[in-house]
Amino acid sequence: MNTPNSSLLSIRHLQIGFKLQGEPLFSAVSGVSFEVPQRSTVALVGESGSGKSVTALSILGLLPKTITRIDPQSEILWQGQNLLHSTQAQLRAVRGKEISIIFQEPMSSLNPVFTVGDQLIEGLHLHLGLSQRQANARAVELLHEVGIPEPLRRMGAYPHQLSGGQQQRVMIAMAIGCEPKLLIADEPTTALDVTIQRQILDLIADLQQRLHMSVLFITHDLTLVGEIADQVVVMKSGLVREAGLVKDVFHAPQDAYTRALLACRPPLHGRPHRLRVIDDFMSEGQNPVGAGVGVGVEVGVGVRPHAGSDPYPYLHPYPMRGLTPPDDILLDVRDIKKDFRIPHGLWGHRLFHAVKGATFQLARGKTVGIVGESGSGKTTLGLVLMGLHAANGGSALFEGHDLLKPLSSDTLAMKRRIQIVFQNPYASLNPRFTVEQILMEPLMLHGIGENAAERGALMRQLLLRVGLPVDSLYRYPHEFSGGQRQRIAIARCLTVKPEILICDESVSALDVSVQAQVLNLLKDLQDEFHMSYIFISHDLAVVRYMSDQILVMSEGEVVEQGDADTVFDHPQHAYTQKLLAAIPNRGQTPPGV
Amino acid sequence: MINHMAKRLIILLGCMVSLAYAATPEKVLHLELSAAETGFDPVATSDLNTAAIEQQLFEALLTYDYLARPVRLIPRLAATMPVVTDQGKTWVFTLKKGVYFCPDPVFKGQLREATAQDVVYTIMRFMDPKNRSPYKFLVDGKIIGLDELGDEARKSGHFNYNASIAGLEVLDRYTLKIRLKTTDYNFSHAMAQPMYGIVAREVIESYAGDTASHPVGTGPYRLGRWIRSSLIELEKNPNFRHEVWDFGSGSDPKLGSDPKNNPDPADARVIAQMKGKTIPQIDRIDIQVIEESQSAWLSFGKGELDMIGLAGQFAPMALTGDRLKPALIQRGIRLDRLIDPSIAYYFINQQDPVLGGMSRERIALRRAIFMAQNDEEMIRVIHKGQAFRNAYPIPDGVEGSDPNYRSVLNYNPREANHLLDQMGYAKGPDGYRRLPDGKPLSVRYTTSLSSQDRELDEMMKKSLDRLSIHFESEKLKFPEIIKAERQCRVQMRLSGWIADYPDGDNFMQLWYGPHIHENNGSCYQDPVWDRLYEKTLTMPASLQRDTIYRQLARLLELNGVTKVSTSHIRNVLSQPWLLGYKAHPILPSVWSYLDIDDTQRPKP
Amino acid sequence: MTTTMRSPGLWTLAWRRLCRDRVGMVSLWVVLFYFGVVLLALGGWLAPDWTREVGVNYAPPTWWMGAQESENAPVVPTTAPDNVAADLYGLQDPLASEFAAMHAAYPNEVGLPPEPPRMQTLPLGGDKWGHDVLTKLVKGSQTSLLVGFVAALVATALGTLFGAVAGYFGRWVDDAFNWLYGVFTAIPYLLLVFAIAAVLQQRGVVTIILILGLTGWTGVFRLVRAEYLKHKSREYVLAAGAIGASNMRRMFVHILPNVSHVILVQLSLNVVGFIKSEVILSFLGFGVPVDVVSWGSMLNEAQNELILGKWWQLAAADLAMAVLVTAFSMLTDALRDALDPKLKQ
Amino acid sequence: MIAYLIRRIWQMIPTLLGVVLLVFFLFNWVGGDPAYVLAGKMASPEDIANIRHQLGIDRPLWEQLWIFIRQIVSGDFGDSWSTHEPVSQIFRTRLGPSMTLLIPLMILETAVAVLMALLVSAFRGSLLDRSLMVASTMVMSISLLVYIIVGQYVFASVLGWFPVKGWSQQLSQNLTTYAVLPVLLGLLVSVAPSLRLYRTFILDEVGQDYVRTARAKGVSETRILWVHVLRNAGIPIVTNLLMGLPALLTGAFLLERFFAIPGIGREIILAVERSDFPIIKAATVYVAMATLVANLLGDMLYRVLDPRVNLD
Repeated sequence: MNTPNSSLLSIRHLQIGFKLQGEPLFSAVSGVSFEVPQRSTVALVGESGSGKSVTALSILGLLPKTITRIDPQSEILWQGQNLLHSTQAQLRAVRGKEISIIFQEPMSSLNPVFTVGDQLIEGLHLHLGLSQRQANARAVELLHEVGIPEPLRRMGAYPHQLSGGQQQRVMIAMAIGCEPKLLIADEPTTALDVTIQRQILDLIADLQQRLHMSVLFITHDLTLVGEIADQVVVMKSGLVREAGLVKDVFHAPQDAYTRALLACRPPLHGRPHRLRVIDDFMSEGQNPVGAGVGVGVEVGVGVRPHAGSDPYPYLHPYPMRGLTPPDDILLDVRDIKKDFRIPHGLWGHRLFHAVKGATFQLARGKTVGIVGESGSGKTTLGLVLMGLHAANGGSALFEGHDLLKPLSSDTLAMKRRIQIVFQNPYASLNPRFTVEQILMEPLMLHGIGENAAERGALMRQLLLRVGLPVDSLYRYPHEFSGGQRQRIAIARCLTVKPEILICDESVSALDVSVQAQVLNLLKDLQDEFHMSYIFISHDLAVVRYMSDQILVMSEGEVVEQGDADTVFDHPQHAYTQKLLAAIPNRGQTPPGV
Repeated sequence: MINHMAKRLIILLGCMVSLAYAATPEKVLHLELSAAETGFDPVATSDLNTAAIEQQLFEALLTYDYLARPVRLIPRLAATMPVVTDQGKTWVFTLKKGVYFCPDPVFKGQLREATAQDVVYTIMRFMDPKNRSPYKFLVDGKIIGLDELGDEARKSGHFNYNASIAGLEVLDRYTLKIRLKTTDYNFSHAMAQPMYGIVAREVIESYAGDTASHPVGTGPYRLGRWIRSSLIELEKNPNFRHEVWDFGSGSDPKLGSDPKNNPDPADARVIAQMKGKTIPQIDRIDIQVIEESQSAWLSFGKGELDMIGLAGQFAPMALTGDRLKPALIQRGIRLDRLIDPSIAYYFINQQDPVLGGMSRERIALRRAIFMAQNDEEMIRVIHKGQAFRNAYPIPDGVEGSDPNYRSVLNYNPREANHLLDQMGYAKGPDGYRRLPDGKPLSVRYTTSLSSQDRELDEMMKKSLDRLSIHFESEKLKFPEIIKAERQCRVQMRLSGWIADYPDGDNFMQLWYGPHIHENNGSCYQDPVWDRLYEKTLTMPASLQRDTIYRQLARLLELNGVTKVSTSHIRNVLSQPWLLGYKAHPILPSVWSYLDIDDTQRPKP
Repeated sequence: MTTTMRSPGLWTLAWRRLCRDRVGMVSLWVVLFYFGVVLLALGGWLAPDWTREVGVNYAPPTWWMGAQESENAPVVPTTAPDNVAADLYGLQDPLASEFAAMHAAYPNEVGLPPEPPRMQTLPLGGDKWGHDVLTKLVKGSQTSLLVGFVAALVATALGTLFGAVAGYFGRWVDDAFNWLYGVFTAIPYLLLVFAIAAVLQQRGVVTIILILGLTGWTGVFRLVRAEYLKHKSREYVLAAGAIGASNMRRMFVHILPNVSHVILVQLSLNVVGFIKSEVILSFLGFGVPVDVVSWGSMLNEAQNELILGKWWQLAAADLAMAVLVTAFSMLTDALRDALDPKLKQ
Repeated sequence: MIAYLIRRIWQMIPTLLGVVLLVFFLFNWVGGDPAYVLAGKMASPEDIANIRHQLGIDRPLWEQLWIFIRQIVSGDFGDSWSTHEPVSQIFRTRLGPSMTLLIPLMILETAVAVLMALLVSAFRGSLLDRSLMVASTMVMSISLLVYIIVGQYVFASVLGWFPVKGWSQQLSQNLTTYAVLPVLLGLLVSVAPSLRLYRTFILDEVGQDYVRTARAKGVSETRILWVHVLRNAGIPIVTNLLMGLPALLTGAFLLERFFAIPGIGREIILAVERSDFPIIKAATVYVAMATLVANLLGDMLYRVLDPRVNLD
């Protein structure tokens, strides 16, 4: 029997926990209820660890059976049938036929050793019982429908021969193969570049209309929600904080956490002095339930905004950023080139020009932002400046010394004054070192501080400065959250008091709320130590917030260069314009603020 | 109608005949070899297994009587025994007529008769340096003119087979005169070795380089299918002359040497089974190479093998003491026991700086070491009772042996220790004896890598522990042991020697001074001993020679040169369906004198 | 500043996971028991002298019902024939005076010294000489474990060192080591063993360890090189480079601890492998010398005894080895699961 | 593909050269001197010198090395010193029995190991998984030597199911009677390590995302295991299998020795015991070449099976 208010899928007090051998039951979802009406798009929003993916996967029973414990009263009703209690056979009949799903990592979600055609046909065979010829024709039709060029030729291609965007399109084609009533999209565009992200979102919206199906869209990026969803469900630590129509929730967020989420994103227009952090909102409402260490939300112990500032400083316009003449130039980079040799043919090899020439000046206390899509050469440029890659041309003068020349005798002193913070917080710290050992190493190498006591004091002071408790000296990296680990990485750089800090996508891997805290920390450090940053990222909003000058790179070339505000407000180069246009709901100012 | 009936009758008769013919199944003898054969060119043969096969493929001038004990030479290719004149310097052989080589494409279908010229060619081949023959020593330096031909060949690189020399003279198609440089009564034994089987010149020259896989002889069998070091099949030689089995009964070794009044009871059975049958009775011999004695023993138990030489460690399985176990007797299995014409003897290198030398302290040390060897324990534990204490260098069944010789080096640890104390070999701080001048003393014992030799190491360690002398083990591969021995680098070893021919001289030459760097492993050079030995060379086997041999043996013991420890007992088990088998001490194989009674073979 | 409790590092976490794995713990206890036995044997408190002959030849185990009817050749004390009265055939005995003095000094010493009494049956039976199989088993485990462990250490150390240098530096260094790896793996194992054994000439436990060590490093090399290739471009290594850590420091202070779990697993696999290879080496004649006993030498000795119905030495040695190898292999599995848990689910 | 092939073959030459040099100097320097045993019981020093000259071992080392290299190129290693049989013929005749023993052993081992690995992965973590793994470890822990001794005694002799030894010319008879027991005993020891290895390959694949996608498509568990997982896990299994072949060639010497099977392993032991240098040299070169070719084939197969790897 169909439920009265014609909702397609209804989830009632869903409770899911994971029981790892020997560890206490870890509850991921503790009582979630929401409905997915017919022919509408519901967005499930929350930060990492909020339980949104677990909820989505539980619908089709894709959670690892051995360790999943689902509360008996939880109900996932699909056309009157509780999917949690249905048999394997019943579940298989629903999967792919009535409900289908697409995932975040398209590359690894496709079977690498089967052609695109085979994987498409498999679903059709299974559910629609089409003959080989019919299935083949239908598959080509599907590829065409999802916008893959020359579908016939692509049938025989293997997943690794397609680009990220095309792979996601194939996933979508596979999902809609049997014209399901519900499509679950688990962060389908997170791993893609912003331009391709735009195309995928348009495709999903178009398909949703044409195939009269509902979409359950899971994401952590609020800006997306505004554009594509009818309803939104905000989740945090396994609980639904708020649910309702998009326009209601966006304009009048009831829950403090929702408001905080909306505000944390750096706005595209105007540049607040400091970003709002969860704390600013939470201190008004009651303390959020279940905020343990290691769960997305950051407990900023001991961090007080800079003394003397008013509670909502973010609103005052900040003095115009950009290169002002009197600043003294710290680093003068001229026409840096970097090529990679790729073996090709019998003995020869062809050159891949990663960086085709970049020229810019970095002033003391200022930040140069480098933005571009993946593969544009921005990271290579950073690593070349750090000396981790040998340059193939150009020069980088730093107080008269050329960083690119092979390292001369006083290299150790030079090395000290330029440091780097990497992207992946989980990989940039040696898992087998305690924080104390991580910080002690640079001090020992460069002979900073005469004895252990002095070094100990220095370390404790640095930890406080980056907002970490002093006792974290004796703990291992795996006990900290992503944000805390980046703080440790920054502390490690500060031990040698560098003058230039290269931030290579340093915040891209963090949740929005945590991102804000780290960005604020970087800005405070810049003001206090007059360090200059080279800020590399694909996230335009973040780059705009941080940088005085901006370089836009595409395929190894600097296509546009100039003061941050001029480049964002009046982009000259077509590529920059395309990049800016691709940013979701670029038009409205952040509502509800 | 009738011729129709007749026709069908004839056909019926035809099948009956063919059926009958098929009814007498091929007689097959299944045997095993414990080590892989090398190749079937008699001149290149050195190991016993290959010699056993060549004994059936080729025929030498003489051979040994099948049943006579002690062994007695009888003519094989020769019509009669050789006429020996001029104190054993001139030998005249006359060949049997009508002896043909087995068929081979080289003869292009004609029958090829063996002639005296073939004998000359066969003997000459041993001196050709290209053949590098291991058994050259039987004719080396003996036949007049032959050594010169060998030297020429070494210089020119080509042996002149057409040369006629004084030592080898063909009197007519079937008679040959051989003149020797010095008297040598044992030359007849040389002419009975399987390696001296007659070969045809044209065969050797046409298969040059691959003679090992094309044996063409006059023997009762010829080579059939051959998978190297795995399976050798011998088939009846169609051209073999008509020979009848009519050996007389031999004497019972325990009762005396005269076959007339005390015939060996076992011979009666063999004679009854075989007398009058044409040789050979068995159609095909199927020989398998099995290195692991366990596999061989198990397959004999299952009836897959008709005959097996019992390896030492399996003796307790088959025998209690020296008789067959009741279970095997019940299955009709027969046991043949004979004393191997071989000796196992300890020797100490006389030129060794630590143990060598003729001073009284050194002699006492060596004799003490010999007296610490517990021969009974070795016989009981290692040889599982299949050996017996024999202290005389010449074993039983060989001309010149002395069964009631009593040794002065028997196992007596107490006397050995007293002797060492008396001679000043005091014990050092570590409880081990040192040389009188205080320098360290240890005995380096050389053995091969096999598991059997590991047991010898354990025995020697126990013996030396009794005297509290340091034991040092040197493990080498067999070729290296021989090399070290030849270069007098082996300090002490338990060596063995199997009779090439049943005469005492084959054993006594092991301690002859000039044979150092050859097979005088103990590198013993004693003028007294050598002069006595050279005297025996000029004598035929006689009581006078035996007395000198006894002096030579006693000298070896008194000077602490060697201690002869044991002689092995060879046990051969044969299945009930094997007829006419009696173990022979010298002949490597007697297969052509056997027969198979398939009725007693168990149905597979 | 009060230092709070030192928090559990990766190793302690791994240890906790291991403790929860029942099979892992049982096998750990078994392995520790063996090591205990070996230490006691090394110290000489356990099975001090296995070469003493306590039992009759092939003494059957006491608990075996078939003990009575197994007929052992009765040990008949042989009388030593008098060595003096033999006929000298007219020759002079150079030591005549010594023998005469000896007989004067010890007139009543005739025949052999009395043999110490031998036991008819032994707890785990006796071997051909009458040594007690139980003591041989204990001493054997000491040698086998020692050989297995030290050889594994040598092989793993070599493999790790080569693998690290090849994986980290790459280019021609990598090619050189790959060439060496290629040569060592191309030669048939059998011939390599013979060649190295022949080169080392003297037989001894050290020779066996070197043979196994020099042929066993290839397995570890391949894995460690792959790990280093993977880790050398990881961000924590680049970061260490950025703050000025030298190549050596990056290789051995940073990367090595992070690949140590692979090395540890390979080490225990090698131990198991080498204990089994020692048996084969004994069969080929390169086993332990005669005054040392190992499982390999016992198995080879017992090889022919089974046919004669003397099965206890074979059973004892084989069982002891089987239990240890199984326990060690299960421990390795548990260790591998504990060290990188992602493989588990 | 051709470029890759040529480059790989070109890389094989230094390795082969390394093998040749290692074998030559190791065995020459220490390989023992066969002249003494070949000279027979009563040989005089001149005889031994003559033999050394015949065998060419009295010539200077580098000349012997040059002869050795020429032999490798021509493939003719002369005759064996002890049996005078041409070495190439020895290997031709011994390859058959070795292969008759090893190919079935390899096929059976892989089939059993893969099946059990799939079974174990389907029920990973369950009692069946643990008990099967413990059982296979126990079976693996007993030395092959013990299996042969007991196996031959019990199955061949006491129970009489198989012949104790023997080898015939017809392949069919070998496969049905003679090779059965050795293959079964060899299997006991070799299945367990393969099972453990294949289990990790399969478990790696089971955790991948594409399995979750397949499951989301409604594909049944068995089909996932057999089609998706096995096809991916098959790549390392096949390449691993191929590279293990040459090691097997000489590894089965115990089986060949006890069951009197005229294989290559047994021949090598015989040659080493007799210090028969030509056979040792030839064996090493042949097996080394076989290993290199097997590795190359393994790599090529890997590139063919795994579309991700480009075939430049």
